[in-house]
Amino acid sequence: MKLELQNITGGYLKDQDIIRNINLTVLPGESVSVIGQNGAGKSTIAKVILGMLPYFSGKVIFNGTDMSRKNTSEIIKSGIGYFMQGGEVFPHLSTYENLIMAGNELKRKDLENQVEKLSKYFTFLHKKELKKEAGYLSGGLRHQLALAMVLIRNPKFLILDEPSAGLSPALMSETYEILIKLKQERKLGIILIEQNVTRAIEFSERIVLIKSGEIEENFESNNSLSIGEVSNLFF
Amino acid sequence: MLTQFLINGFINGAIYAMVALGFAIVYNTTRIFHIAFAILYMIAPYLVYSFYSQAGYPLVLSSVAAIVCIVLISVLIELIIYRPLIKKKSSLNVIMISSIGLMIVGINVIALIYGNDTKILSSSISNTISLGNIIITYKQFTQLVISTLAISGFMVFLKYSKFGIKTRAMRDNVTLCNVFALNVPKFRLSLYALSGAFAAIGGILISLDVGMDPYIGMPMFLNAVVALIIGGIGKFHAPLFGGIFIGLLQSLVVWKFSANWQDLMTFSILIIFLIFRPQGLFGEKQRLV
Amino acid sequence: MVGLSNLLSIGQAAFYGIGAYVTALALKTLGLSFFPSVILAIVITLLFAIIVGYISLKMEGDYFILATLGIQIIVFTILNNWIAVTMGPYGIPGIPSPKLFGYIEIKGIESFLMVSTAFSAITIFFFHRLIKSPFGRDLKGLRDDSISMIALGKNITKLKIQSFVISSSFAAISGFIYASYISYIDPTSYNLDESIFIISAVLIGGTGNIKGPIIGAIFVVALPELLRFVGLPDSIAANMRMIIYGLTLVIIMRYRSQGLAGVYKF
Amino acid sequence: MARNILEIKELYKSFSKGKYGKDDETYNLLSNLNISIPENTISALIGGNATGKTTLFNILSGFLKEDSGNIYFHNSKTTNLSEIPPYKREHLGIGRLFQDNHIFPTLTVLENLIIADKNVLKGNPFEAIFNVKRVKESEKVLTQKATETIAHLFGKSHELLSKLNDKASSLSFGQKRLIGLIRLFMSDYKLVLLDEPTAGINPALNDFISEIIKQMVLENGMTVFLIEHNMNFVRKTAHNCFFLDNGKINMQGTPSKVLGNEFVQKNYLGV
Repeated sequence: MKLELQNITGGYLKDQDIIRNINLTVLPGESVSVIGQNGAGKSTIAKVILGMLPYFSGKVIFNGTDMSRKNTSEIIKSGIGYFMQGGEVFPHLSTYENLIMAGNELKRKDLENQVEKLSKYFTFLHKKELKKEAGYLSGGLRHQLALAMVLIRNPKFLILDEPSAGLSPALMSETYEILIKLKQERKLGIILIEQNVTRAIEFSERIVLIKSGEIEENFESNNSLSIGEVSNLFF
Repeated sequence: MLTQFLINGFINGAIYAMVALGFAIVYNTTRIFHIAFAILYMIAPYLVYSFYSQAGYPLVLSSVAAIVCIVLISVLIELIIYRPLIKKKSSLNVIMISSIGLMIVGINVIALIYGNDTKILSSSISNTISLGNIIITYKQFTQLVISTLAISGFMVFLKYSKFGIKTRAMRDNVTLCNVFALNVPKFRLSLYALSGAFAAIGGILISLDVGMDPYIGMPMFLNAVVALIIGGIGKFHAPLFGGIFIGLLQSLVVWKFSANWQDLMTFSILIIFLIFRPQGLFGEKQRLV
Repeated sequence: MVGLSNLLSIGQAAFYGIGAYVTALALKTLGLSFFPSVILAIVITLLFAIIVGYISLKMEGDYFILATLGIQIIVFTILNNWIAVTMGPYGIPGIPSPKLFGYIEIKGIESFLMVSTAFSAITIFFFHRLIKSPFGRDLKGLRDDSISMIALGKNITKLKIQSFVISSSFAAISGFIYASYISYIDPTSYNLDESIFIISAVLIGGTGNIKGPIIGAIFVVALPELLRFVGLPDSIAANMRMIIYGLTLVIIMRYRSQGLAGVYKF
Repeated sequence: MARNILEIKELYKSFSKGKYGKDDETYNLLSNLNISIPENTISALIGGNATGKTTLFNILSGFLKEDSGNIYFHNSKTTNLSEIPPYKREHLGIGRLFQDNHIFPTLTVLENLIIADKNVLKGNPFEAIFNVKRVKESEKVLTQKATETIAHLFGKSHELLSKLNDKASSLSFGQKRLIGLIRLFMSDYKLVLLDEPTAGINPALNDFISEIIKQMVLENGMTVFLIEHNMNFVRKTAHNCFFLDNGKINMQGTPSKVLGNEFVQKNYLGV
């Protein structure tokens, strides 16, 4: 499904818009990485799409429908999965309860099916960890749980806000292996917000560089810009 | 003698625990300092009084009807008072002050309708059950059974039902609930309904024994809040221990000194907890910032 | 003060009560005259406020409100039950009128009107000065952003305690006037309802300036007269009045959370 | 050779990663960090996201407590900051600009500038009642100082001067940040900590802010220690550059040397 941002200006308060004039189209099955400095407005774009922050002009169109007047839960129900920065889970719920909560409209049977399917990507779903309170999981597992929770709803489009931030390099690679596999097998449209430029380039077909709330560059990743060139954009 | 006091204290504590749980259902999930909860507790017995003593319906039926009414009022408070404020992004303080205003209105409306004097539901002296030299009245027995049933029923529900999982998820992280497509405003209504039911049951149970006046809500509310703080905010089993703790403590004060000093003890304990262990007996340390 | 420092204390009546009881005891039991009793009332309330301040001001938000609430109830319980000193629920009757400079007896409505007007004038003047002064600025700053205040080198604990203590000592003075005027006090005038009543008056008027609380007080005082004027019987009027206060509070929070004349929104 | 005004020695700070108070894992954000800031210079601290830059500033300001290590502040005498409560560090001459807008919205612009003063009341609120004249005098002096500072920094016709009595909340985002900067000129600071002075400001103003910061050092004798993500800005402004990585300073030197280093670039971009 296609996601379109048309000329979005938005942020917390009216006179303090964090992002300005954002135009971005993500085609079905396409993956776009959003990179940029800390505080440039990357996460704001995600929150605006999801109706968690207001925008003052422009339109968000998903799958042909205007999402402007919808609240977060309706937007999520229309098939967008959102991985929140930091890999948030419900710490006092058990791992399995977290999954139930994530797919709270699913019937028990369907939920079990989904968990079964996901255990192909997430090995920990086979284990006994499911009864453990999520707050007690190790950082890496908690992160994977958060990702599994997003996927259990079987979304058609993913918005991933720094899915590997704060992970050790090994876990980071593991997370990306899962994501790449998912992308190939499920043909999802993806917006990936990522600090790590190399990962962003490896993962996505297209890169968008945000600077001070505006799109500075929008380029194909396969024409292989050298690290030097990208760092020139940054520095 | 001491055992008798402790038993009385335990039964009172069970009711505190139940009322505290009712408050915790709202406070833990929404962080609203829902003072109007006090009038829900107070109005319930008056409704029973109207249905039972005035209109002559059976006590059980009257109580059920009263509980239903209170549940409705509780939901309406959320719909009419709190929700518009939340939409306006008012601070929690503003919401609390509105709640105080509502409480003032509630108390005085009841005082206007029913008068300031104490009303009693039944004046008959209750039969008693004796176990050795411990005496429990039927009313106390009813209080104990119903509050225990209500509390344990809720605990089971909280642990095993989807509703329970959602409630605990709301306590943990409301934003994340949104992200998983929970209709938060709608879900809050059911939390208020449940909370109202607990308040109503508590109010009716206590009034069986000692009757009612328009001002009973606040002291009970305060006991419930203290129970919650002592147990630990954010934990659903906490008010249970907090409530029984206060109940027992108060009975000891009555035994050693007199009932007049109960509040002094309760609130000194509150302040001691606030100073030395604000997270309560079972709470986790809250991170600043 | 509530508004300036954003400290919503539900314990104001406790200070008011302590002021009144100290006055009563000073005038009646100790037989002191005007100035010594005022000073005694203020000093004792002040000491109490400092202790309470140290305990409660370390807490934030709901915890602070709860702590002041707890102290309110503790004070009430003591006033109500320490029969040897306070005569418990019976109250202290026959408090003698204070004597100014040893011979002018302040008695009767006129002279009390004068005294309380004088006190109100002084209070208003005092607060006006304070709000306009750098101290008032500091309190506003504290309200807006306490982290910045620390970064600017301000001792915020001290500031909070200062403001808390000052407002409490004014409560003590009001207690003094009330006790010596009515010449009878009992604990019910100093219970939680009274504290909530004071808070509502402040919030209805609005906070952050001197105008707000005055307008709040006028509203609170004028309303019963208005109801009498409309012709409601006294038995209903008392409750009616409270219902109107409550509703006003709800409505003001919805549409104008800074109060009728105040500056700060909560 | 300029002496050092600030010396950070073997500083450690770890956080528990169990976000919810469950201390299952801790990780060392700062481990064995050493920095010396020479007096009368501009030093920039750079490093990737969440490498602990703001944490370090918060430790220096006293809002966070270090696990171990020492921070020495050399003014007329040497002070070990660990023992000093946050508000007293300002009295020693350490100023701070926060990353987000920490401004007092309900105060006027002028009040926002003069609030830092502590001499008027000397901590006694009753001064304002009983010593009206003296208070008024010193307020006048402060007002004048504020006006002069703005005029000196931005010119006599800057629009802030006409907005002195407006509520600070009415200012634009960029203007609010400027207020934070101007406020640092109002006290006699020796060391100022600037957390991303250009964040959220119209890029066209960057050069201007760079000039203001240089002025702090050249005219007011301050030492500047700043965090910055805008590398161009660092190049133009700073004398020294410190690259924070893995909890310690991995490279230091002139901005062109540090920023030109391939290792730094790769690490910063997360290669």
